[in-house]
Amino acid sequence: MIPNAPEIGKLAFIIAFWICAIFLPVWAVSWAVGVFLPMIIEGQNPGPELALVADILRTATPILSVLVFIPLNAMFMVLYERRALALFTVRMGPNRVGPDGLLQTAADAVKLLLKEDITPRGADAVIFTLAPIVFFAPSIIGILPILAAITNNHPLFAITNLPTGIFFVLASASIPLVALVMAGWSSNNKYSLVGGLRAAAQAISYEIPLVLSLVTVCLMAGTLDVVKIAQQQDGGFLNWNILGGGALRGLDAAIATALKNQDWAPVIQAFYPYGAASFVAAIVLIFCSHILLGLYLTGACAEINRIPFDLPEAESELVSGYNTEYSGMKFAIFFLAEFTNLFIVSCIATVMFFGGGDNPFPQWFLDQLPLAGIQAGLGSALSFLINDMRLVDPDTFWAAIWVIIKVYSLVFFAILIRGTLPRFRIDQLMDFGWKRLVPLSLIAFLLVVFARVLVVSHGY
Amino acid sequence: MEQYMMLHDYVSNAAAETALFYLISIFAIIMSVGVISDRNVIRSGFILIGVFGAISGLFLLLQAQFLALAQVMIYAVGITLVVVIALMLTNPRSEKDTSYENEPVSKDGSPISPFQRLRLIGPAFVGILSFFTIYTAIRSESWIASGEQVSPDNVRVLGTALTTTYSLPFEFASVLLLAALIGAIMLAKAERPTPVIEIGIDE
Amino acid sequence: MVSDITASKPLKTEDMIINMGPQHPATHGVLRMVLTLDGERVRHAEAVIGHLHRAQEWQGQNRTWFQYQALIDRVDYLSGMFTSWAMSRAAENLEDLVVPERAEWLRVMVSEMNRISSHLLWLGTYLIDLGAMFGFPFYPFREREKLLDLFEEIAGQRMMFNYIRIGGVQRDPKPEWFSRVRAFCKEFPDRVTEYESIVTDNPIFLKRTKGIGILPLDLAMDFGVTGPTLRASGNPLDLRKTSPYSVYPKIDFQVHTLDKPEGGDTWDRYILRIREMRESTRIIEQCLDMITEGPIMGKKQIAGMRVKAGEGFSAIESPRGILGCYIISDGSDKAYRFRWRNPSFCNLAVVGELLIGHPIADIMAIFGSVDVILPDVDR
Amino acid sequence: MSLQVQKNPIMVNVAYAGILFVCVCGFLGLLSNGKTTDWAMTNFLDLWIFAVAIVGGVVAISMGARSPFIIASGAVGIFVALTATQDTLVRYLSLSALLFAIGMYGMVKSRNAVRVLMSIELMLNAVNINLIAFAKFIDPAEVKGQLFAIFILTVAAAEAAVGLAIVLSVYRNTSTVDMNKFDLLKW
Repeated sequence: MIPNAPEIGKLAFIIAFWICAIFLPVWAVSWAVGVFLPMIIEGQNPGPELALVADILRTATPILSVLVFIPLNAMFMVLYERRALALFTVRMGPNRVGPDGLLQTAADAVKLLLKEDITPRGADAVIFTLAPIVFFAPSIIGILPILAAITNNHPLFAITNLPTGIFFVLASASIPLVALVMAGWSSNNKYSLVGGLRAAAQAISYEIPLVLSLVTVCLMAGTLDVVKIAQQQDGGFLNWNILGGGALRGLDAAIATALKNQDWAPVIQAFYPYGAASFVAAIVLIFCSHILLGLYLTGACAEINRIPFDLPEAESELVSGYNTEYSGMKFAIFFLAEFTNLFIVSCIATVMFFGGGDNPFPQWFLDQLPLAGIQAGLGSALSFLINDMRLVDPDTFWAAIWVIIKVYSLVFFAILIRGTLPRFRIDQLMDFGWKRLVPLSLIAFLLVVFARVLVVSHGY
Repeated sequence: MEQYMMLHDYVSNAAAETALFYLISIFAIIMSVGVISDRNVIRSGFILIGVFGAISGLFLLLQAQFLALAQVMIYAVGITLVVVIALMLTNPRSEKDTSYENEPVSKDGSPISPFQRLRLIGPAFVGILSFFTIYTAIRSESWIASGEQVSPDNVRVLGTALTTTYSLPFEFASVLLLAALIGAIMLAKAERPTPVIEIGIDE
Repeated sequence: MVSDITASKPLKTEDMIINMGPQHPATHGVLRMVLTLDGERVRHAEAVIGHLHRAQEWQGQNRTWFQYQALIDRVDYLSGMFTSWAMSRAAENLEDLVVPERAEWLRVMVSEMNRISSHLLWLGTYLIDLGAMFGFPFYPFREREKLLDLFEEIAGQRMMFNYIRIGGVQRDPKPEWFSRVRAFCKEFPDRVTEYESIVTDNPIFLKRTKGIGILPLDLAMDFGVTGPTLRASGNPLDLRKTSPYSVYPKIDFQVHTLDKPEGGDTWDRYILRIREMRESTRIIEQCLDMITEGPIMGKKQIAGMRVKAGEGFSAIESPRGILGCYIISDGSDKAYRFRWRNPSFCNLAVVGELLIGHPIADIMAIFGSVDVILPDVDR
Repeated sequence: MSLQVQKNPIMVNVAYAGILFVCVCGFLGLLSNGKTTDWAMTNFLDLWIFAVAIVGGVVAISMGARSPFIIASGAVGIFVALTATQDTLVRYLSLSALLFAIGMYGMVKSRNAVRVLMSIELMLNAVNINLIAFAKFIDPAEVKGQLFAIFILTVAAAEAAVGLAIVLSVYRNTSTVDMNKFDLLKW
């Protein structure tokens, strides 16, 4: 019997409540703006102007849904983190506002918005004001290519499907660093300055393993396009990049063939053409992709300044680092951006390593289950919603469900890390980054380059 | 991808593109003037990041997506480093001495003689002259624009070119970077600590 | 230290003078440190104290004995039993008063419990200093909470006990209390093992603490450092053994010390406190076995209580080191002169030396490991 | 400080402007000498724009306006006036030329070595605009201009690294980043 089962139950309740509270509005907004309004507009024999309006509405859907999503999500993540940490550290956590603390962060947000906005004397007011914006804007922009990937390339979100996908995300992820230096320098506070400089040093060091790990995954996949990367991994966990970037695709196909009582040896031969060398290469690929995931998570933790890499805002040394002098709305923006970044980082990991919106069950396993009948029944029952109102797109719906599960599990993992580890010291952090992670990422890169040609995997 | 192409059509719409171009370029010009004339070198570093952001916006307009992103990635980090080093090298106490580098004022406060003034106008003359020269060169050539469109997926074209036709310069570039890296490390490395003779304080 | 200061400076950078505190979140109250930094390294550190000065000694001269007994816990609010014990012993030495044996047993027991609770709080806050911000620190607080409940049961207060009085102890606990203490002692070593399993071999923790803030023995002796901080540097000075008082001679316990020629680092100070907690548990268990029946108070507790004229001194081993109390009485109901020898004050003095050459991040690792209580410093 | 600037006679400045204008025109004449392009001979609009801008700038300086203002408004004005009637490629090229000129101005003028480095970065980026504009308008099939831009980015990165290292080591020896004080070959 788990000793703190009631606490876990309450946490689960909070998660369920808030996920509904986040995604129902997002869903409603995207449907209303992207489907319903254009449908009405186009239903009345529109001229070219009205058609253009409808097009613009459709085009604006992703950004609108992101704008609805981000504040709600940050509210949830703060509460999630606080309650989960309380669970790890034998405390209660926020439990007063609303039923069982459900609305705590909403109240906090209102409080922050009403607080006085202070610009310290001697601060460079323009840069001081710009810093939170520069910190926050890239998170909105950077999430866009991921949107297409996690909604299974739904037509409404397909506009965000850029050919440079992951590169776009990485580029926008490198901008917040500037904001941190700006905030640190313009605050006219020595602690802030040191925090800003630390942020610069740390982000530059950890960007290398981060980018190298993702580049290696792109190398496995043979494309930068996140949608393509996500689609490659369809068909169960054996195809996911975490298992060698498709190194086990042959196994998947062989099992499917064997289940159909056919000869599976040629399938194996087709996927692993070099015999034993291919199998060794497949094992190397699986090993490397695990290392890559570790490198990515470490680098990402450092990029978004979470414990054990939260040196730029180390509370016991630098008071609060770069955001010491911030209050009110500006601080709220910093806070919002931090949690949004955590979400984005988990999203990228989901898409790049865990198959995006793919369900973990292999196709041959699903074929054993009597799902087709259920699907057909549900499809005809909900036909009005699906086909006429276009309220639900079944593929996107299931993709979203799986993405939510994966992403928030990764967030939970990040919280667990935060709840366990002490903080590095800055020189140890640099050592760790440059002497361990960078060589490791280079080695993984080389191994993947060589191992990949021996196995027929995603990139082919 | 279809919708991307649609948006692409919107942006390529001549009027929209012109408007965007002027918006971005005027922003870039003002920002770059800010870079060279702001008294605080750190702030001008931050402004420089704005310039580069604007320039990468222009790259996006020119459908060079990869380069726009590379620009952001390299310069966001690179210029921040410049700023940080400027921060290290700026002595707050002596900042006042250098802050008047933009003002045409003689040291003792007397009116500036025409010759001194000419010296101060010198840089402006160089700037104007260089613009004029280049502009003249541009206008004295008739450009034949190709009617084709750039394919939106030109990352592949770039990658192919870099690894086939241009692989030698690519390798040279990497050698150059390595050399620069080593050189920079050698230059910036701390000198070997000179032995300090401890005198005076005894335990 | 000289070599640290004069180490070659490759880039001529400006030294930065920074005020750490008194409102800094990690200075344990209201310490202010004036740091001269070269980059992130400390070149000079000076502790500015006195922000919490409450004139405790002067108050002792202007309150009656009875009133002052209630105030004395505030000198070191984390180990109130020890301060009141030191004062009581000083007065008892002055009067040659014999304390009933059961009271002595109880004193040893509650003060060892208090030592555990103080160390537990130190452990939690120390981990917070190291940046384990929300994770582990609350586990020690869980056990500390149980101890505080036990204290509340016998003294009516969770931190300001006023339990040990001149001549004995205030109240005789019920038999159930003893069984609850025994239950705690039974479960507590497992809990310590639990902390150790998370902390002691944690690679980041080891990186942050091993070889940091090495305190050589002679430096420690020069500055008058006592307590676990001194013992971690190799000197087994523990008044419970070296000049035994109360019923400690009857108890079988061990003074832990780390014999390191170069001096103890912060990790040594951590592990020493962990071992002391286990040792204190052993002491409490022995007390529970050996406690005798009898009276608990050897002096009448009245508002106008007087102590006869003369001088009295007592020194006991508090969680932070040697706690000394010196009293001059003129026979009236107030003391003529009070003087405290506080361990935190002497231990804080050495921190400035330890910090030199360390980066900012280590300030908290070192300062925290010395375990300084600011009210104890300022009095 | 600016009061003293105001005291200067306007006529001196106008004289400077005249000298400058003559120099520029002479230079132009040199450039277009012997060429049969349509521009230098026929289209004097651009020249007038320049003249007006320069004279206006000098007058504004003599009236005591702050120089960044003048440079910014002058640059924007010249840019818009020159390119309003041109086709797109020339617009991009002109912008690149303008940014290059501003970078050149900053490089010549600055005394702070770090700012000189920034100006050089600005100039390199101006060149990149050129190349990418060419890539789009002249060679859209195999965007060679973009390739060259990549190499320029590389060179810029190398330049920044080495330049900063040099500045750092100069600062280490002289405790200053003032370009005017670097005139020693040995220290």
